[in-house]
Amino acid sequence: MAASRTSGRARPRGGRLTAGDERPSAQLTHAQRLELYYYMRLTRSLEERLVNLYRQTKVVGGLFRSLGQEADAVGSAYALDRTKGDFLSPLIRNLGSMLVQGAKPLEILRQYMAKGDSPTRGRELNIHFGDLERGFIGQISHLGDMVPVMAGVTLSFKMRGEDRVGLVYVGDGATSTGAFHEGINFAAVQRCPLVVIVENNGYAYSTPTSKQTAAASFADKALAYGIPGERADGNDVLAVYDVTKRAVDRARRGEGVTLIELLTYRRKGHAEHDNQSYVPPGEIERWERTNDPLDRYVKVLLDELGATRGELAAIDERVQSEIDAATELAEASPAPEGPDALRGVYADPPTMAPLWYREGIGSAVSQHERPAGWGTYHG
Amino acid sequence: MAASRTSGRARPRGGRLTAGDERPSAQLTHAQRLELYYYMRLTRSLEERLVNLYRQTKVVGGLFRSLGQEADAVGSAYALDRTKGDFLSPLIRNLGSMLVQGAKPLEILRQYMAKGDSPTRGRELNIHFGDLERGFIGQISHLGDMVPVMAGVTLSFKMRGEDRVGLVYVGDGATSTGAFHEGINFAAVQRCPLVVIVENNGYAYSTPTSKQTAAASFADKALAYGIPGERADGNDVLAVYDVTKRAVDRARRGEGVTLIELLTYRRKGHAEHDNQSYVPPGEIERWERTNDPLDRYVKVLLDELGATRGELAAIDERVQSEIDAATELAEASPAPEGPDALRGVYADPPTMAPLWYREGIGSAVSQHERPAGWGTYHG
Amino acid sequence: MAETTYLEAIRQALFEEMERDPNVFILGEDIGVYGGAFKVTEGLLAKFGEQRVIDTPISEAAIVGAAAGAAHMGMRPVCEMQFIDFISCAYDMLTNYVATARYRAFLPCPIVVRGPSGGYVRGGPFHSQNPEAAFLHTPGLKIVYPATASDAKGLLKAAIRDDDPVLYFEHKYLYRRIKEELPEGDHVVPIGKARLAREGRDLSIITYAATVWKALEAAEQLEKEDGLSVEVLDLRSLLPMDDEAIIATAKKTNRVMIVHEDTRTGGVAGEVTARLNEHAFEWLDAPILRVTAADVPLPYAPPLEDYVLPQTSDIVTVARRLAAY
Amino acid sequence: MAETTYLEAIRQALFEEMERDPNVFILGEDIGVYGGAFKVTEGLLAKFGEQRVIDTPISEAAIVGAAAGAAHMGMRPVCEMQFIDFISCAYDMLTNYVATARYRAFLPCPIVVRGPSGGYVRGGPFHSQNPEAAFLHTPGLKIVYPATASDAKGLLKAAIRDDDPVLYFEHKYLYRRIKEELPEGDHVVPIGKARLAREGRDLSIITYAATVWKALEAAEQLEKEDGLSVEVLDLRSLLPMDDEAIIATAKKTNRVMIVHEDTRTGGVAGEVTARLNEHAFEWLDAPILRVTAADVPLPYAPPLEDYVLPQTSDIVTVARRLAAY
Ligand SMILES: Cc1ncc(C[n+]2csc(CCOP(=O)(O)OP(=O)(O)O)c2C)c(N)n1
Ligand SMILES: Cc1ncc(C[n+]2csc(CCOP(=O)(O)OP(=O)(O)O)c2C)c(N)n1
Ligand SMILES: [Mg+2]
Ligand SMILES: [Mg+2]
Repeated sequence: MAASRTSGRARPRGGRLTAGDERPSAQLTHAQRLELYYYMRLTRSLEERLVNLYRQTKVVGGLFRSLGQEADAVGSAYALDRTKGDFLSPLIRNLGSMLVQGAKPLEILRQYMAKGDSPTRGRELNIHFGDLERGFIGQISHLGDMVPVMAGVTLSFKMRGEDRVGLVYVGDGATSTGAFHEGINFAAVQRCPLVVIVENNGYAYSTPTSKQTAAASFADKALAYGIPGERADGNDVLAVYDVTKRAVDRARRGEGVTLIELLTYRRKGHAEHDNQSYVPPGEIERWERTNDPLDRYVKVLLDELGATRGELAAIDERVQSEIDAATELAEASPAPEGPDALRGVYADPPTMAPLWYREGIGSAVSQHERPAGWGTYHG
Repeated sequence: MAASRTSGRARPRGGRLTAGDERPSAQLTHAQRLELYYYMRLTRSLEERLVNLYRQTKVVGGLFRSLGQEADAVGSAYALDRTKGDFLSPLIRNLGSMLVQGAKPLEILRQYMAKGDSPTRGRELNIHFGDLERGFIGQISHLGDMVPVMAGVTLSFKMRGEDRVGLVYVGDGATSTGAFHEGINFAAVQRCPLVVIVENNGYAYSTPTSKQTAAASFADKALAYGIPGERADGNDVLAVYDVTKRAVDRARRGEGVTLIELLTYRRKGHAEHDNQSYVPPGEIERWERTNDPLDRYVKVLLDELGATRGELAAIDERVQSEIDAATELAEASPAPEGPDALRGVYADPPTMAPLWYREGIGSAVSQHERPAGWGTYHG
Repeated sequence: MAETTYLEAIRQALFEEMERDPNVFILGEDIGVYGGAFKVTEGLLAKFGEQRVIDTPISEAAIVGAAAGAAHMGMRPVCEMQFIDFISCAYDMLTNYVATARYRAFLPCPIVVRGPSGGYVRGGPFHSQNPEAAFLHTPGLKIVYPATASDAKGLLKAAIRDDDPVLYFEHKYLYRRIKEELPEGDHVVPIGKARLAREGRDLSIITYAATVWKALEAAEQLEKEDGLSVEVLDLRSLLPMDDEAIIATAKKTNRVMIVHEDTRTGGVAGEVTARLNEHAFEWLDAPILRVTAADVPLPYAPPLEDYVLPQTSDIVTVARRLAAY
Repeated sequence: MAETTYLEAIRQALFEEMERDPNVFILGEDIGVYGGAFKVTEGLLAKFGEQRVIDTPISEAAIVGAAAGAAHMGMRPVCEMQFIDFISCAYDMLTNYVATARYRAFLPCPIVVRGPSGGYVRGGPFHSQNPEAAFLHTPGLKIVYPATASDAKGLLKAAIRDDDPVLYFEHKYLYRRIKEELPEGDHVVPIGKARLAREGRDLSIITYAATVWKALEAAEQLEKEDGLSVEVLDLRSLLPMDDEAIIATAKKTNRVMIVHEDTRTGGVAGEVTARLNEHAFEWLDAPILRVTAADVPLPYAPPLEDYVLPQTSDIVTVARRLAAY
């Protein structure tokens, strides 16, 4: 996989031509460049903290890492315009995207620890949560389903003439689902302002991409939907930003959907329990050594973009203290209370009635008081 | 749409290259060429007979026509090798394919009239039936579902090392379904000996292809699955035969799936009740006048392939008398008997018990004979 | 005033709600120029334009998913399934995404999914389904299934205004076969309330959709031939179910039968039986009896379909047994 | 002999059936090299090779559809859903294509679809589902849901040999928590027969899957603390359901409760109640009571999950009410 920093169309023949050589990242201010670093570092460090908590059995359920994919998540989300109300739908490895979009470490920690004051009040796992205000939407586990949903979100932007764009992520594995296909096709026909990013990290759980599709590249799938397809180095945060920004601009101009394939690599297992026995020896180490997105960006920042070691160290420190503070708060958070489980299934009724044998309320049995024995009762 | 008789790849970039210029139809014998004509004529005339029966209200339910698409159905099915046990899965407009594969007019007529001795004993509609012996499989209404099923049929050919090939049809509309996508992707990854034909007849019910997909051509979708994509004039029976035969040969050689787009046109409505008000004026007439597959083939047969008017007239006559004979038999066929509806839901039990109030059998009610009143009964 | 068919009542509801609320839009296959396979949406494109009457690709999961996404953003989408049988293709989207959106993510998801349902029309196994039981089991969804033109209109209007996702099943056998004068004005029928279709004293038939009419037919015959006074309760809403109404009728007549067109095992009748058993056990003078379709895919040929589906004569037979118990 | 876990029993069944019949093959996501998300298929790739242990793309509809196609041609495919929650993506394929294949087209369709089901494991709304009720309503399918290691093995072998499509739900909470000595030899448990898990005289608990163990726990407590003799019937097969067994236990104890982990409305308990009501009404000395999950999506945090799912103490509470009725 390419380690070069330039991005471009997978194949010149992939869909309609686009202006593929602009580098919007050249316009980023120094502060913004450092902010990219901040989010990448925050993603990595927060996950490392989660690993600690996981080992202390304070995390409920599995732990999913995006180690090595931070550039992909952060660079793409950063291309959205939060002031305009752009919207994204993250996946399990898009912690970085959510942070960019405004999710807080405290929220993430509370979610993973199933706390009562977590964003879902303990109802859903890990980073499965959203916020319409900040513009991200909670995924469900069923892969591919968020594509039709984001087609609808962006359809509403179009219908209302709003100047907003949506971004939806899918893994290489999720491209095989019917929902992905139906959703992207629907959005393409409707020319919804939507960017679809395929995060090609080499694996779906244990399944290598060669068993997921016979296509030469995921960007090639764009042609099937009559939309532009691009491909970029997912471990180069500026290349990711560039390719996504171009697609976002295109969407904002009313030119419809773009499919982007980001080439990256999942250095950890599917979840923390997965020992990656199926990975060829040396592959992980090679990516770690030669293609770590943070290492690479640090080098670019220092060598080409005039950042100083001091600036980066200060960010590292800030990240650490933010995580420490959030951890302390999160650990002190209360667990949810059982009966809260009955609230909010519906808007109306707002609460489900408790089961009669739980709350000692008027039970089915105690209501049996037919007055007139077995005769007919008119009442 | 192309009226030329040559076929070829939609775009040179569509998937892997294939030997696209062979014309296997050059190998067909005179008798085979006349047989192609026979099946096309049989398809058309049989449907015309069905229209008569429909108007006499002898057809139960809707009537679906393939007028103008006979070359597509017949030419493609003809490329299979029935002596080897090749297999196809037809759609509602593939009456011609089924006839080639061995379905009989009598069966079709009985199906449409919901007769008790029809192939499904009156359980299913129109041409929704199959026969494992002759190698065709009954579709269900849910579009796209036959693609995964045929992936499995052909997977079994591969697993058992059988020298057999499968062919599955989908409409332009059905390509939008999740099932189509999942099935063709699965087959492509498994390199199943499968040919997938997209019959692009311009419409899905009332929906033009422009609202079905933004792709420039359906053959382009092949690239998304890493398989060869070809496109041919679906109203030229020999071109259809050629393009299909090449794909069948490829599949038989173990080279996996091919996606073929056949360009044709649905001259009748979705079903007989549809008045086609959504069709631009003149479009139907133009296709009828300039691009009727039977007219075109007759001309080729007479002008280029040395057939005589007498030969064709004899076939027409044979077709007519076959249909007449079949109609007479079909009309005389009995309707199914109600209780047959309970048989064969399962292999075991072979029959569902009739509902108690129907057959006067031991009813729930009459079994209520608790001996000891309301005391406890130990028995 | 003129009488309005069940089908026309549905169109009226769509029309009025689209006029009332610019957030209401409709999407589905062939609903625009063509006006839908049954012409339910005829005229809506001309009136409301392509932005609000969207012809979609053949993608039920995308239709429902896109509706959900738009609903999160404040829209009120109404999805048409060309035949309700195809709702099965959106089963994941409905049960996992839509039904749980509010609960797990506090997302509003006010969508309506509607489509022609039911048999008695020689549609065969894939154009005659009654999918209500498959969804009854999904907290987060609401389900309605009107039997009259008035309810068809009023419940659709309620469904569109409801802040929860609603499956609205419409019976295609009733489309043009029944009509009535509709109440004037903004006619909304609350979700969750059953309708007493006929009062009676001797036994109760609890039912919904097309079999309401068969039950009424049977009731009349039983009155005439047997002097029996039969109550018919039309559930209308299946989720939530009107417990009060089913309990009241059971307590009143002490003999209950449940009639539905859907197959027997796992059908709605089981749930009704369980609830009555829990809440009115001692009032029951006889077992609750079910009249339903047989447990087979619905076959196409008229004698087969007639044999499988519940008929008026079945209701009469069972009612007589029940009355004599 | 050594004791075998529920999970190992499933693997043994797969292994033995693949050895016995070359037409048996398995397909699903990550079942090959990785051995499946729960390692149920570990070792099968090494033994049987890539042709018979197929890692598929993430495409549940294609997995089931392809299995059906291969089954028509004489194969005996066993599909794994990585979590049974994803079976919803194959809902159309299962209910429309697979379930009707024999009926409408005389096509043999002997497939098995299996996968880890059920809660009590902090899996949240999409890794804890019990989908049995959604399929109970589909003639043409068979459904089994074993509670013991012995049944896990014997029912899977029966399912693979069955000429009809079988949904085989396995409870992930039981995978490694229960074990027992398995019968030697070719251990096949017939589909359609319930298992008397405990004999009793005073009341009956009808249940299946993980709650069988909770019912047994409750029964013991009730015996010790209340001197009650509680019968526990493990349905094992939900479709077809063992009417004889449920009727027999109802007639014996005259007091029945039904326990399932699945949500209440539209769950299997309704069907059981309806059948008992039809066939044993006069033997019932008390209403049939249900202990089930509350009607909400299953939440993830332990206090929430525990609150929603049925617990042993619930069974005890309800049993006491039932006994005292
Ligand atoms: C429809 C569906 N089937 C199966 C699963 C189980 N599952 C969860 S994650 C996963 C692999 C996903 O791979 P990919 O899409 O490449 O994303 P990645 O984990 O690599 O980011 C699978 C099979 C699921 N969540 N949804
Ligand atoms: C999943 C699904 N959704 C909707 C339908 C209803 N329907 C039947 S045929 C049809 C149009 C099919 O168009 P196309 O695939 O182009 O085939 P054609 O009729 O043109 O041959 C539709 C929408 C269906 N059968 N299946
Ligand atoms: Mg991946
Ligand atoms: Mg078409």
